[in-house]
Amino acid sequence: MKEQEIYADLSAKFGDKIIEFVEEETLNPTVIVKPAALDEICNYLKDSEDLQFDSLMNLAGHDADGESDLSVIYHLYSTSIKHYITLKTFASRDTPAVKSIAKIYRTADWHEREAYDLYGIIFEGHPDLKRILMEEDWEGYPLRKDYVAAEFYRGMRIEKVK
Amino acid sequence: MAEFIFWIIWVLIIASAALVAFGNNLIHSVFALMGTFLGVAGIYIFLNADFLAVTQIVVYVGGILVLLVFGIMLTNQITTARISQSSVQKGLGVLVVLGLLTIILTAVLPHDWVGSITPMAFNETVEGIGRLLFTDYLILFEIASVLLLGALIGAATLARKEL
Amino acid sequence: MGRLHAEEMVLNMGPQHPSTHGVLRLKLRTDGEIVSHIEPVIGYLHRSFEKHAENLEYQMVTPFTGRCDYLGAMGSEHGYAMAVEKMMGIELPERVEYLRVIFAELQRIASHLVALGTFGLDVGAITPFIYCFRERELILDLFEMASGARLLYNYIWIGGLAHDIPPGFVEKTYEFLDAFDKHVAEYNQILTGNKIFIERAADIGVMTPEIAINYGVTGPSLRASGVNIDIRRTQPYSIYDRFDFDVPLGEGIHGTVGDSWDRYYVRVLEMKESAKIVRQALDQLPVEGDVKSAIPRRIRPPKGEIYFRSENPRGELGYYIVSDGKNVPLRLKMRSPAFSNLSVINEIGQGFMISDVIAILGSLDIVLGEIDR
Amino acid sequence: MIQSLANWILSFDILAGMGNPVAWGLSLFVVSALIFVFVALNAIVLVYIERKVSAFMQVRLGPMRVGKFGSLQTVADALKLLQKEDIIPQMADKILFVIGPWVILVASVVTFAAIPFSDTLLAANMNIGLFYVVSISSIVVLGIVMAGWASNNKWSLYGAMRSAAQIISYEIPVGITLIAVVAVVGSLNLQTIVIAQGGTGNLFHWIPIPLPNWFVFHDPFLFLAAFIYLTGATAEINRTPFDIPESESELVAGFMTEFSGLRWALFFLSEYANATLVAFLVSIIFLGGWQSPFSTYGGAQVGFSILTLLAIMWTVFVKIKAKRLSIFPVGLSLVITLCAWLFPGFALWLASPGLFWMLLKVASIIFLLMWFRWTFPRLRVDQLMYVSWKVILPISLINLMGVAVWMWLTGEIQF
Repeated sequence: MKEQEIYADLSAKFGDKIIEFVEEETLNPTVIVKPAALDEICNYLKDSEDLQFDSLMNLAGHDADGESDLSVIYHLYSTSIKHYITLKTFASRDTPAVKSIAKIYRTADWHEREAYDLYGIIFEGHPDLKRILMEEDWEGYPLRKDYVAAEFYRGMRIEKVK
Repeated sequence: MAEFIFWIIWVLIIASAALVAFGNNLIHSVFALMGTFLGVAGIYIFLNADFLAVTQIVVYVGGILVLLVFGIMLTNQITTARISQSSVQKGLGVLVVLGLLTIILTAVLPHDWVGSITPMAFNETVEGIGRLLFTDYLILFEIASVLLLGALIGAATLARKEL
Repeated sequence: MGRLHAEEMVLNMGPQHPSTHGVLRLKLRTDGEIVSHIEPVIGYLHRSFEKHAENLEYQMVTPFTGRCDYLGAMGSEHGYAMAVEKMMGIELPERVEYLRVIFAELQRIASHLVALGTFGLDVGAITPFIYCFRERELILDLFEMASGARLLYNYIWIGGLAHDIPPGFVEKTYEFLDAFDKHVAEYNQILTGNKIFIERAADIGVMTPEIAINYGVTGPSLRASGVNIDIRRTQPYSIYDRFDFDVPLGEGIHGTVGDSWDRYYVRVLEMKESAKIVRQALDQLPVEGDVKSAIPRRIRPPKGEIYFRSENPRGELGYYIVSDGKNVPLRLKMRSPAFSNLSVINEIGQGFMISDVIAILGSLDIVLGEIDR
Repeated sequence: MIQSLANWILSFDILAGMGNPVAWGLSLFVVSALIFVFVALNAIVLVYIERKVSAFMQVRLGPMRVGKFGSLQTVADALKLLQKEDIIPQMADKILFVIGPWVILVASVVTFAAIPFSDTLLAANMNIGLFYVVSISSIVVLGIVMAGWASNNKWSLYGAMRSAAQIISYEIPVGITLIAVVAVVGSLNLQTIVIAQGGTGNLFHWIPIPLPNWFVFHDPFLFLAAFIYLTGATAEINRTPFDIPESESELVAGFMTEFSGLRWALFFLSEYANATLVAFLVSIIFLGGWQSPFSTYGGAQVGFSILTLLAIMWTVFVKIKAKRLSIFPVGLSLVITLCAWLFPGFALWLASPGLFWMLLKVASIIFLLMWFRWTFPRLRVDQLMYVSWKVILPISLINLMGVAVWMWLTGEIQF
């Protein structure tokens, strides 16, 4: 199915939980959705006979400029129908809450932990949301554009990145 | 020379037995028991019972002691290395030991030991034991072998391919 | 007969352990020798690849990609270069495409050789490991001829290659390919068909297709479960649509489809297919062509974002790149195959013994460098 | 050997004054020291050989730097181990940690007292020799459990438990296999067992192929028993494919994980002592011990002719492979064979030294063990138990009965 049709299908089903559809030349065709509705949308995408998106290829957090909202990008793929869709959702910088899809796509389990680790995005309903790549007691979320590393970590000086 | 070795064995038996009885680390006690068993095997050799000595090692050290070690390690939480024991009812124990000692001494002391020793030539015991087992004690031997076969089959049944 | 349940014990396998393939820690909850829960603890090798990438120009990121998957550096560089090229719309000379395919496939063979060898090592066979490394050495020699380096190449640049191949390279590659089939037969003799090896690997860690897809397992591990997905086939990139090759799938010859033995054997077969591709690419390799002609003077992809995936030796290697039109990426996420492949171990490893967990881990073929990035 | 040494000491006029007990004690000490030196040197040589054998099997060179062809490498390694810091983990049970390796070493060294190296070279001619060896080697289990427990490390404990279970399981089929041989000889004395295998006879008594009277050729059941014994013994000494207690890819190093330096070297020493012991037992019990395969007139000449043939084949091989002609081995063996045919007595004298044949057989068995180690993967612990209890044990029991029936058929025993 083409991405445009998937968008039409989704917006017919979920109404205002789907915000818009973005399709530019240098961009993967992306459906922008509301963070609170993510789990139901993914459930539908996975279970629907026409869509069968059974595989989450990638989940990435993103911070555009250090001021505006954080975003999470989901790249979905169907191994049976072999079509793609990209979902994107925005979460406010201060209380970044997104519904977890770790129970729908087990891939998301670790990827959400990684996004939490590096961006501080809280995935609601994640079974075990804790840091994965950084140390458990690390301060701050390193991939945020406004991140400033602490002076010391456990008595070791942290070298500054330019 | 032989006497010297005999005294070494004697000290080994007494010392390790004391460690078994008075040591307050259960695992140490079990391993100390090995010294006692080996010492007793040595005494058997001095009694010209070579077959019995080796059997003592294979049964008591290789079998029963390993079983004891397994038992202790598996019944207790293996993550805690120290398991201590302490003697209880010491008074009663002393009483029993004294009683035993009296009985043994009354049996041993009246005898004139040194004069009665006549060195005995070393005879091979294996063949005699084998002959006896297959003639006079054949029925007992067969019963024991059936028992052991049963134990073997039982062990083999327990060793499943899928755990 | 009822199972006896002893008290569960937590066993820390790693971070310093001979069979975790790097600094990985597995927290095992064991009941006797049976493992009831596996929790991988990763991050010991985290080198902030993504943070680095956000501070470096596009062409400066290439060496870092190789350092992530250090056993498949050519594949990583290839994927990254293609992602940026697609953003910028660069058309490559034919010769570059062919050479890239040759290097990527040779790298696949080299990486699978390490996978097979270490898997053998994990189940106690030491000699196959050395045999595998003998052939890997030959491939590394070829890489050294071309790029000057044996492990981390920085050879595939955005828009081309660092240098053209030196004279004699093609002949040496042909030589390697001619000898290679015989070597694969040797591995089959010493390891694949070995009764003990089959006992150790068959029916161990069975991964059903549903579990594999749901956990995002990709590459040979996924195909061993019988799922016919190879990005070179399903979504051909570069010039893979020109070659004739098979996609080997797990068949469960000695056990269930998707067991450790299948994951092993799919790699053996894949090496043969890769050798086939290299041979075809060498046959068709255009003689003329400047490998540097398409390298752009300034690498500034237009504003936008891309998710580009390619088939690395370990599975789907995806680059998610966001550009704001500057010469530094705004965001670069590497979707590393082993990251997802490792996460499945708790699902497929439960109820097996400690030795089996090691066999399963070996059959998943992880590289900690790309898991932790 | 102890008594003859004592007698020899006392035969000197100057020394006769020390008296019998002292001379006897001195001889005892010397013989014990000789055995220990043998075990230690043996380990050093075997480690070198093992490295070289593994290297050649794996298309590499192995140690090459220290000494000619790296021959002093293990000596250097031993010196290094001696100098290492003596580490006892803080939470370890210090007493058992120290005693453990020694128990294992002593148990494996003491067994050599009963091993006949040749017709005269034998520390103690025990009439229960075989039983003695089996029983003493069962002490090793305790040492391993001791070491594994004392380390206070989960991996060590796993290794120790696996090892104990494994050794005990394999002791039973191994013991039953040995009983089959004892039934044929009617003695537990290792020297008697070797002497019973002298001379030549037919294969399996009836098939007219002249072979030495070794027990491996005695009957089909003992032929099978030899393989069962080798398998079981490999498991008992924890070598690949049964090296589960110290499987380095699973348990790091099993019960040896926490050990280092000299104490670790002791484990190594006893490991190779055990491997050698198994090789000795296989050659004594099944391959005729120090008996020469060519101990008869005619046999010796045939043997030397075979040697010449081998030498010629070797020369051709070298010529083809290395493209150079080495004439020396062919020449030497040709001369010896010629002498052998001309002077039969000389041939018999040359073919009979027991120590040579004994060590040759032992070396072949050890090579076989190394071959196993460097080609096979490792079994899993439950598969190992399965093999012991469900496969080897029933076969060895049937084997024992088969030997008895065979002897009744061939008339070796009557009822």
